[in-house]
Amino acid sequence: MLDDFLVRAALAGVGTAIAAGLLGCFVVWRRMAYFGDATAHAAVLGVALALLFGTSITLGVGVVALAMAVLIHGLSNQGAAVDTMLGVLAHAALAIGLVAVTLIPGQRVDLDAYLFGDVLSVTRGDLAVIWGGGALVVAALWWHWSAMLTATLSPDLAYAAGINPRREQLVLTLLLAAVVAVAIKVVGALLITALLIIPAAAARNYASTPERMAFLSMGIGVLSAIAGLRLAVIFDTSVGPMIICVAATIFAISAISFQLRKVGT
Amino acid sequence: MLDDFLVRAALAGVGTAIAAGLLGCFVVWRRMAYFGDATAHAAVLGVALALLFGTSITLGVGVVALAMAVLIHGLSNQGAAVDTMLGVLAHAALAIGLVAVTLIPGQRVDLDAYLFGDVLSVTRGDLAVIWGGGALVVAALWWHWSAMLTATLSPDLAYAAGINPRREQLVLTLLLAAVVAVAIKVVGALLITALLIIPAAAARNYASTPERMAFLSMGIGVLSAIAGLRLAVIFDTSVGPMIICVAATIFAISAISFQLRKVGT
Amino acid sequence: EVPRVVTDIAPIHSLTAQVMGDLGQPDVLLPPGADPHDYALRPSDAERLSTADLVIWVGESLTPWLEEPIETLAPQAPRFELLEVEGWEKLEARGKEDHGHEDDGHDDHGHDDHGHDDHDHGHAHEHAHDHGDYDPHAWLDPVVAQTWVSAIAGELSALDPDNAPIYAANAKATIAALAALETDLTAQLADLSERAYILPHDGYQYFEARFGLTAQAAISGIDARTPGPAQIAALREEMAAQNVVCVFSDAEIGDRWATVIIEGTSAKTAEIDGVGAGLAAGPALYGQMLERLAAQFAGCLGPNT
Amino acid sequence: MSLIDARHIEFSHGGQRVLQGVSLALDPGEIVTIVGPNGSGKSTLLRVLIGALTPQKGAVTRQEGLRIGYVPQKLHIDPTLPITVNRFLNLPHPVDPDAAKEALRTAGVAGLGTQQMSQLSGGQFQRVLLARAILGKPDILMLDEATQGLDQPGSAAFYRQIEAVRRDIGCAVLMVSHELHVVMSASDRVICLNGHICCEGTPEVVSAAPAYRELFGTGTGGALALYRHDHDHGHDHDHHHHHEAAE
Amino acid sequence: MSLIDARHIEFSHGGQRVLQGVSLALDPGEIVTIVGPNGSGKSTLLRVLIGALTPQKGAVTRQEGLRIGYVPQKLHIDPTLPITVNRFLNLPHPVDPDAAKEALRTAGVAGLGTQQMSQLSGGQFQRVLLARAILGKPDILMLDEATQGLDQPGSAAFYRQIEAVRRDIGCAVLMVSHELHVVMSASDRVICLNGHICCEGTPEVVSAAPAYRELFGTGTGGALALYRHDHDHGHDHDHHHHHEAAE
Ligand SMILES: Nc1ncnc2c1ncn2[C@@H]1O[C@H](COP(=O)(O)OP(=O)(O)OP(=O)(O)O)[C@@H](O)[C@H]1O
Ligand SMILES: Nc1ncnc2c1ncn2[C@@H]1O[C@H](COP(=O)(O)OP(=O)(O)OP(=O)(O)O)[C@@H](O)[C@H]1O
Ligand SMILES: [Mg+2]
Ligand SMILES: [Mg+2]
Ligand SMILES: [Zn+2]
Repeated sequence: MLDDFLVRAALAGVGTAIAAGLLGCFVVWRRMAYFGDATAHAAVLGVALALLFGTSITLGVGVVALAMAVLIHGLSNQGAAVDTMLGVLAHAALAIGLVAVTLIPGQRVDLDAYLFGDVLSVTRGDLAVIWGGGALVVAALWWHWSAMLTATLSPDLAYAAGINPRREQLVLTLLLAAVVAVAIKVVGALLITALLIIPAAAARNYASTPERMAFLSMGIGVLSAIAGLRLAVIFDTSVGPMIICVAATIFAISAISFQLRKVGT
Repeated sequence: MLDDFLVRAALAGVGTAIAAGLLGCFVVWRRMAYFGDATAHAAVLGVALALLFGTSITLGVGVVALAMAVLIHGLSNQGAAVDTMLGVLAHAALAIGLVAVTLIPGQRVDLDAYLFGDVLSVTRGDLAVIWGGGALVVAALWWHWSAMLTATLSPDLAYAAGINPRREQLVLTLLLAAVVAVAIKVVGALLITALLIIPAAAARNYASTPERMAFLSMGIGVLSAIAGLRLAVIFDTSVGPMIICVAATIFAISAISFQLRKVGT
Repeated sequence: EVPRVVTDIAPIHSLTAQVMGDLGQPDVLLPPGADPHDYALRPSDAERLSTADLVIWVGESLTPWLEEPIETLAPQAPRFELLEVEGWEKLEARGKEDHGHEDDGHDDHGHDDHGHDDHDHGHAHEHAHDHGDYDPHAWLDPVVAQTWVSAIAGELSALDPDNAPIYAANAKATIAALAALETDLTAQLADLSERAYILPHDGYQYFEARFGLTAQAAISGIDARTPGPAQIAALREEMAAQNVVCVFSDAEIGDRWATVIIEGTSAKTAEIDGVGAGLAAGPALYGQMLERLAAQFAGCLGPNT
Repeated sequence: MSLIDARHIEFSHGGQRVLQGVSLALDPGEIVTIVGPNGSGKSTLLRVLIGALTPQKGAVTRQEGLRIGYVPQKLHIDPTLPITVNRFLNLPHPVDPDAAKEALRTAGVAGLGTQQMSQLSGGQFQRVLLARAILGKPDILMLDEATQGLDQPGSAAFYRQIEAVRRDIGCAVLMVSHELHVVMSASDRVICLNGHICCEGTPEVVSAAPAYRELFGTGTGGALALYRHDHDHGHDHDHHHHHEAAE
Repeated sequence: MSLIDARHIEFSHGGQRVLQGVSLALDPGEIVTIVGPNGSGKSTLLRVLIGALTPQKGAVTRQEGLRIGYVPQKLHIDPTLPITVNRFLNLPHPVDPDAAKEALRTAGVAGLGTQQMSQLSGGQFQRVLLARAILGKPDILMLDEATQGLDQPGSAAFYRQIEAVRRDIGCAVLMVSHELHVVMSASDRVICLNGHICCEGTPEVVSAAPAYRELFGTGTGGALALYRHDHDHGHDHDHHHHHEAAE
């Protein structure tokens, strides 16, 4: 079954969508939309550095994404608007990556595969990484759910309950780095954030509790991955952007029907 | 003097930096960092549509950016988190643009110029657009400053003062669309937001009033544009990303020195 | 059984189609005119790769992004890399810094030492697998193309021995046509060797070497990367110092750079194409493309009217 | 003529009807207080009056050029927006620096002009909001639980100031408060709101109205009165003896 | 043994020293109230005690496994996070549904279990915060102006509940309040804070202390007392006659 590249692509998409859909809720709640961008763009820098120093690209991406996660964690300590801080880091990482790429002598770098994703040439090894990473993310979220939720609501309430919100944030940060590393093959550095926030935002309108929102978001992500792949095959377009287009359509439908329902009552 | 492409590039950079630096403050205050992304990414869609329908690219970009601005304005009406909404729109626009590009039959599109900017080939006409647009933005901000600031602080306080915060937001939205149209040539769709938020974020630490922050931000933007161009010439790298790298460096210095000073006292 | 063949770019597809003749239609991944340096795979491409019996491509140094997809999507198909074919003279990549003032020695090497007919002398390729050092745009030399056509026929015959005679006959006819084409173009471009011009990206070396043309410089290197400001400034100086009559653009490097570079000079700009933009994919494409390329050079470099 | 005139206002949050058939007019120089239990729509009504919410039915007429000084119940200033107390007082219209200084002094936050808004304590913040509302020389002051978080001297000073402001600039005051017996005595008119207007009139009339007594009991001492009855350890507080338990 | 023990705490916000040499220990079952003017560091002290702020000097020792029920002075719940009142009560640890229902009823927001937190009125929100703090069966309740925004019956019920909770689950209570004469009588111990601890002791001791009188005047009636003196139109409020003007 895994011989079929479409099956591999679908599995990769679904695995990524599950992890991203769950984690995306926290990204939306904590207004960390730029977090995905920052880490994902750092991945571009990782590619550039790996090529510059002639090391493995996976290593480069991993190290830089992790470094970015830790940096973000350290900076958000300062209490300054996490949002802006992340925006700065996200774009700085992208800019530095782009400059570094032009400084690499000799061999041309094909950034597009990293920027826009390349789910069609997913290997069995990639699949193992994606599902392994996804399982890790789901397990960690399961374990930390209540604590993270409390820390998200109010750090002070968390402290009072004996939860260290700083630690929860670090876990979240590391998980997001893992999702980015996993998702870059599927939708590319520029659209990872989309996979994180669009399903969550679409789920928002129809959820009354955090848990329902998380499950809905996961479902919408999976649906987008499968339908996006299908549509990409039909119209013969790039897969990553098409997955995001489907998610965006679901979001639009959710937003419009919610409005209509609201007006109706 | 305008014969020298480097002089033209510098002028384009400075003009854009002034408008972006000023407006960027509102983007940071209102947590609209994604606004720039949304409108800028819409520009990519504009390019794709223009090519698809064989119309002028400037027209395509203009129309789509404007449509996006109005859409955002309409949606933010709903009171839902503007931030998330913008994130969704930003990535959806990019994804749709990327899909549309692959649907264009025959002719291949050189997206890179729109994604990463192309300040070296700025023409006299481009310069006129940039400085015209920049002047418009500065004038409109001058005129609306107090009202916008009040609306940013609290829509309710604005209503009570007879200011319609919805109108102020619309103005802001349109101005941002103008800045995006102006800046796309200089730093490209992917990095416009960086030019908006990084100087403003760097200025934040050293400003005690909104006005000082705006002026500082403008100054940092201009400095980044000039120094970035100079460094790009020295190292022969792309200009847009280099401008952002300089701005990010200034941000880093500002953040670090602020921390040190804080610890010192 | 005639193998299902997938090729990378339109010119290679054209050559392969000529060799296969009526036996079958090869597939092509990049549509004519697509930038080989920068392309994203679509599902139909993946489909073609996954059902291929043979993949013919120029090589990794032209399309580094294709390496991995071929490996994962077409593990079943033998890969035939044309840059690995023996029996033709590889030209070393001209670095960006080799252009401009100090590149004379290099050009001498390219044109005088390896002028016309010495392409088939035996040459030990010490760096045969080190693609980065060689210019991969070799299909633009119709003489190299002749070598490749023989090699393609050989590869097809190995996979499909039953039809070997047909492949051989088709290859022979193709080679003859390519030889005639070369003769025509040589005559057409004969008087232009003294004209100075600037290339959009350094991807036309084989064509130039074959027909005695000499680029003064190129806006971008062999990989069609976006140029930096220092490069543009250097080219503007070059325009003034040398008598450059034409600055070309191509699909990989848009015409906006040419416009900046010729500003204030009397030089012209024109578009050139080495990947068959706008032509219908098929056996005829290769010849049409080279003829058009020659006409594009002749048009811009020819005497001012 | 009334400064502001709201007629038959109906407003729903989502599907939930919060205000129904509320009519209210405010004359110059009046002090009107809205009382009502939590969630009865007081803040919603104020936001309808300033134009921040559009009622589903009914209409609000404001006098041409009406200046409103508004103190919201909740205000969250984003720390990314650097703004000193002084700059805040000058929004949206510049005010006389001496007047600003005087206003801060009156509000009891004299030294804080150059401090950042986001670094004020809860009570300091509330005092600055008040100072700003009064500085604009409003025709109407609208105060949504303006004394919340204020310490007692601050709260006392606040009620004195309301009177003074009315005297000096002649503005009308519309306030929401839970400090029943204070506002009762400080107001010309009291409106008891619970989705609709249950009763309305002079403090004497309202405190005697059955609807009011049903909501708040007969004692205006409320919490205090009640607490006294349950716990009686010490202190020479001999007041409230005539109050009955509320709720 | 004390539940929580803070010694010689010093804390600065930026360059500004907010707390200095503050020591405080809380024993099981005690009701302690912190009073002090706006900006005197009360909220800061509470946040130091729960561990949200790290003091520059001094140390806080909490008993192993101490459960704290905390009601912050300000809490802003982002509307992107959908959370019903019921779900909120179950954070971070699940509670018994019946207990939750009962807690909401006691807090006077019985019907609101399925409403979104971000759609509550100011007072409703405050009541839910309280219910949550008590539901966790805390060893200490820390309440930062917990009655702000509450209507009077709600406020009265609140003080009754504090007593009841102490009786039922035996927890200690540390609260901040500006309702001086109420808390005075409700507390076992009062701490008067103004950057440092000015005075401390039983309500009787504190209200007689010169430092306290300097801050709040001799009248515990505060605003009310004062207001009475300035304005005397109507109402048969004969109490407060013995109070002097505050501030
Ligand atoms: N984030 C902050 N940054 C800087 N200074 C702050 C910050 N928060 C509070 N302050 C300052 O610290 C001092 C104490 O504040 P705190 O909130 O502890 O006062 P409080 O006693 O709770 O006052 P209130 O009764 O008004 O709530 C005040 O002067 C305030 O201006
Ligand atoms: N944004 C909102 N969405 C939905 N319902 C809301 C919203 N804001 C308030 N409500 C509901 O509307 C009703 C009235 O709220 P409002 O804030 O006007 O009450 P209030 O009288 O000011 O109460 P309080 O004394 O507690 O401040 C409440 O039941 C509340 O739950
Ligand atoms: Mg209210
Ligand atoms: Mg406080
Ligand atoms: Zn090329």
